[in-house]
Amino acid sequence: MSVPPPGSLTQLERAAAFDPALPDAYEPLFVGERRVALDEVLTRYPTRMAALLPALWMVQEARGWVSEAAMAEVAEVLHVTPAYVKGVVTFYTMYHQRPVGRHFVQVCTTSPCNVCGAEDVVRAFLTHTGSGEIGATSPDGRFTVIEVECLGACGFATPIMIDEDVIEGVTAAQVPEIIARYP
Amino acid sequence: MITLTIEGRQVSVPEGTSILEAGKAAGILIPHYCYHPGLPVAGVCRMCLVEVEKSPKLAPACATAAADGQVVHVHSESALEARQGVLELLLINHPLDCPVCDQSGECELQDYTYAEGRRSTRYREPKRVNPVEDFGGDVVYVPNRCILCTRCVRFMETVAEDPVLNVSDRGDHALIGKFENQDLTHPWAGNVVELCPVGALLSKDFLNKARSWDMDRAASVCPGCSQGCNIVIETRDNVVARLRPRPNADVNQYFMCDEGRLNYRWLNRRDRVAEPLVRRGDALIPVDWEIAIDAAARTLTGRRVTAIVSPGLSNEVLYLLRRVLERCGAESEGVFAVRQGPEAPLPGVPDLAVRADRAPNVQGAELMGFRRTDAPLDAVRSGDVLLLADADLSAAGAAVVSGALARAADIIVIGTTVPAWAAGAGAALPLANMAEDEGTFTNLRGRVQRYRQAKSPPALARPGWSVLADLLVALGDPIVVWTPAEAFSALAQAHPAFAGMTYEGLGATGTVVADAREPRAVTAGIGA
Amino acid sequence: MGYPHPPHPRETVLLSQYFGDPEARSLAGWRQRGGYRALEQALAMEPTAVTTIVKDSGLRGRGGAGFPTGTKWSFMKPGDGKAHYLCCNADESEPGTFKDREIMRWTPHALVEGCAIAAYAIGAETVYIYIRGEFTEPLQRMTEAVREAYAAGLLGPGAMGGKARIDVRIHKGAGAYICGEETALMNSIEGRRGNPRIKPPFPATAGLFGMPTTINNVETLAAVPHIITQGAAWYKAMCLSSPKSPGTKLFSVCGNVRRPGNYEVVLGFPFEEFLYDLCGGPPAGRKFKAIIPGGASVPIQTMDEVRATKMDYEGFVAGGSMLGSGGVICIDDAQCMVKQIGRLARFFAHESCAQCTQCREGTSWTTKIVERIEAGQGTPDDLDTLLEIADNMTGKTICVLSDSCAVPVVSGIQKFRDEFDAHIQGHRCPFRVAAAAA
Amino acid sequence: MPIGVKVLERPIEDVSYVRATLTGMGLTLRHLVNPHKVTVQYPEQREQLSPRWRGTHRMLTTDDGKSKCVACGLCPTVCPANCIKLVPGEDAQGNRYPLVFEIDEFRCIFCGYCQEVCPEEAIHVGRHYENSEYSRDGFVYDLERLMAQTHPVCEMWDPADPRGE
Repeated sequence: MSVPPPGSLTQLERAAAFDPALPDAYEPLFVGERRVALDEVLTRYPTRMAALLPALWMVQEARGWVSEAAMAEVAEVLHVTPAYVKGVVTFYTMYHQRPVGRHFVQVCTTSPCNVCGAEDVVRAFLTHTGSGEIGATSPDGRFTVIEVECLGACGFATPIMIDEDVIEGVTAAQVPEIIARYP
Repeated sequence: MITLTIEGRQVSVPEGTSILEAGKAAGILIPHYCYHPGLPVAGVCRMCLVEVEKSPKLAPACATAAADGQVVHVHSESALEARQGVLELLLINHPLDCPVCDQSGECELQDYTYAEGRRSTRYREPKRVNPVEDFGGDVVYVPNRCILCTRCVRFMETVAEDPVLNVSDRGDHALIGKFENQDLTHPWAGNVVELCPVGALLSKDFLNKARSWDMDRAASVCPGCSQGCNIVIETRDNVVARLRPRPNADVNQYFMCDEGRLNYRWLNRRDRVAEPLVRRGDALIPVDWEIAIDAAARTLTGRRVTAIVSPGLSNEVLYLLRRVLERCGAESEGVFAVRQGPEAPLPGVPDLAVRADRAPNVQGAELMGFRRTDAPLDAVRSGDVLLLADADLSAAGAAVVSGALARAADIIVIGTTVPAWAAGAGAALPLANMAEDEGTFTNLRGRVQRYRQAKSPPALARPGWSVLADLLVALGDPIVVWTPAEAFSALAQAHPAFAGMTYEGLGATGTVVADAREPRAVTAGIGA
Repeated sequence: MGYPHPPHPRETVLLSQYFGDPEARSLAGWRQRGGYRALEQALAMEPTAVTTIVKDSGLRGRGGAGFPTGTKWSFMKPGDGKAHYLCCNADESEPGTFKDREIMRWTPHALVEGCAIAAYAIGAETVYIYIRGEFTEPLQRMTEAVREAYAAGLLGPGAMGGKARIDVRIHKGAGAYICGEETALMNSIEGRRGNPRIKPPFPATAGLFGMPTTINNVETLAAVPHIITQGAAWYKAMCLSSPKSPGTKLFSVCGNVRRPGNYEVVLGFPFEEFLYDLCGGPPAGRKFKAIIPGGASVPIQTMDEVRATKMDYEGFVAGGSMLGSGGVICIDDAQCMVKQIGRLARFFAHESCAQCTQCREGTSWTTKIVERIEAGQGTPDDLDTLLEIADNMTGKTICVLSDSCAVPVVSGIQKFRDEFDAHIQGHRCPFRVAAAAA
Repeated sequence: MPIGVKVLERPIEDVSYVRATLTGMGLTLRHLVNPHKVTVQYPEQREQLSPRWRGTHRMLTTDDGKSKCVACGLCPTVCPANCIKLVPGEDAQGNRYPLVFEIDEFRCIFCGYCQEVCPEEAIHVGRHYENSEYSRDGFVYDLERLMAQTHPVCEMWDPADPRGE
């Protein structure tokens, strides 16, 4: 098991995803400022349900991933059922249903990047971050590396996305230097 | 109305009807999985693809409106090929475990594969495997057999309005999912088992109990509450194995509640009274029917009788009971109590709910002039003959019961069981229960519906209408009733609310009584 | 311009004029470059007049289907008491396409302006710009542009001096290719799974939130201001081949090519010259083996097939492929086609929404078979099976994703059968062997 | 003849027993001198049974000693003599298995349909004929007994190899 990275709200909550025996340490998200922000989002749509994707983004920004408890809270706030929220969360690949590393690395390996050697970039990331396996978090909790289907920057092969940053034209040789930028 | 041709047959349907429904009207079944008449159209299984002349692509029959002059081919080469393709794809990840699957024999995947599918698979890759999941309530989910038709999801979302099921994930990993601790506990959730066209959602109660081909089926009416949902009773070796809903657009559409579905074990009770009994000294001993009927008639003749009847008896039995009371002494009366339970509506269907009155023939009992009361035993006056017609009085306290017994001079039991406290009865006449008999119930909206015999009664027990006809004859009534149809026509002739009805004319879906709102009492002087 | 390369003289830069110019991003910078004049002009006209101009210009949807934009707008019937919506499809996720990304990165106000004009023309009060979740920078630029436009009174109540209320909302996607399908996009905005809907009803009757809705691609909307300011005739005259395909189009070029990037040319441009002159041809010492001219879901072509193609809607169809979204994927002779076709199939299998049987099961089965062939485990029957599955997946589902998966497989097997046969007969991938030897 | 039986006149050679007696004695005599023997010295000697012989049943087991039967219910359905009683149940792992599986060998007509229909190749008719019990009940074989049988099983007729070669 990887060491839960610090930062977002509770380490206990992250750990609870791995160990159901731990007590539920969930703290509500949509209170105070975030609730105000959500209410503002709600004004943009004619239905409450439409705020689901933005609300889930808020959850992910705050906690780094979308836990089942968070899904239940979103469901309550938006007057839908948790099962419905889960159905939506599992549809969209960008919502993490498990805790991920401090930095989430997505390497595009779809055809246009693939012909330009994207697989070497993935291998380099897996080796240099030490996570070893796609989807796994490195032992130091720093990186999770995944292959992603098309980042929409095909002309700049290979594009990668670390957290919110898109880095274009990455080659396997540049990987150690890029990793060093993300402590 | 528009007219179209399906497989060479002309059919006229109202505008807006789908090709699939038009096909049904023409007597042509267009194979389908995700379509269900009680649910919104999803159009996802792509099984109902048909060829429509002058249309470039195959059309999904469930989602395509029939148009005037359309010519539809269901079994053309291209349509068959498309459906064969769908079947092959549905089966690539299917475990093909029909021998252990409860749905086997009534599985639409099995049926259509036999009818139209490929003889062998070309799939050589490992199959997708997921563990069986308990969905709570009465439902268990076997994901490997799931074809993702989403009928269950749509039912919970739009009919039960409790969307606890979802489609999780996407691509070929997709599954029906639910949220932890949010189970299928909705009172109508069990319908998803019925809706599932394959063996993915199974009833825990029915699991591994019987094969579909082992069972005998009888059209019936649910005895659980006054809603009167139409059901099918399925029996295996004379034992009721399960109840399933039977469509009736006016009552329950396609659904029945879980309580009704699972409440069938009493139909299989083994502690039944199986022979006519009369008192000899301290004991009730088995005798011939004639002796028991005579004993009962002697006890009743000229005496003041209080009958406590069950609102679960058929209209005919209640009518004959009323006639028995009229043969007895003055001031004889009949009362009944109705077990109560919480009401639970199915939001997506108008006027469908588990009703608070947990008995099938409350309306019928009132129409026959029986008085509804919460304390039926209080009606027993000192010196009365207590006629107990299959009534369940277990809810009354021991003191109330013993008080009533002390007041009653004699007790006659007509029923499926002899309760322990009625052991002092002078005679007990064994009846067949509703699954062993046929007859009619009147539901809370006054709809008179037939139920048919599903199994045979134990030993010498006889249908109520037959026993009471004999009793009436013994009491001097000139009635002639040899069949349940004759019993019903006797009722129809005597009771204005049933006027003009015939037993056969009730059909599969029933007829509403005249002036359904106001229950009216039977008038005296019926002995025609 | 051939961003990230300087513009090539043979390009006609209209939308891409300010790519690489950071000052064009701000409202002030955009106004200096002539921005928002078109909106002003449009608001001075009747909405139907705006629609007529666009219809006359012959502008066609740049998202893939190529439906005439003006005609699409004319389906909307304002004043029926319902809410009307305009959706801008910025969920550019077709592999090989990255033109909308650059429009939003460099000239966000061009899109805001286009949205406002379109909304005015069709009587939509609210515009939703659906930007895919992976586009973090475009999202940030667009959010900033919309904020500026609101602050300057260009949007919101009384936009541009009180003639109409136009609200522009940005909706961030969360990683689903299928949300580029218009009805799936609407479901996604509504907070549902991005499942395509059955048509009919069409969006113009019952779309977003059940209301009449028009959906346009980013590039389409960004072209609208130019048409308004310079006129329909001017736009219609920009045409090199088929008169049905006027105007300029951004082509995204990627893969094994010397100068990948976005190139803006007038439709009807000769494809061979485009590939060799503008994009610099294949990498040194290589040859183009296969070209996918319109994003991942159009038929793969050999270099010989594309040589004579004129780059417009009709030209690509005549050549046996499609213009699609204008994402040109170049594959050189060092690549294993079986592997690339498998990779494309895997993309579609990953992105299938799981509604229709053919797509859910067919895409993943196709992927498994092609990947097995690539691994040297294929049998001669596999190709027939693949073609039959592809046939099953074509034209039978709610949306065209499963057709899109079948397309590269069918065209790939047709055109590169020798490579498939080499894998099957040799029980291994010849390219891997060659790479290992090198 | 009170009930009117008609007595036929038949030729003497048809009704005479002399010829039949002599034929029988001749046969006996021939076997006395002929070395060919059909009598088997049972139980010391056993007849070789055909591989398609259908005798009393046997339930095959898996490697871990459980019956292969999954209680699918096809054999009681197909059985023309209605001699198989099956009650399905569910074990701790959630697998379907026969709670009760009984074959009444007295009622069985040894048609072999049960073996033919079995999707799990569990129930077989056996190459076995030596059955004796002290009571009729003894011929109702329960699952335990069916599983304990060790005799070889019938090889079904194979349409692809009709002569068993």
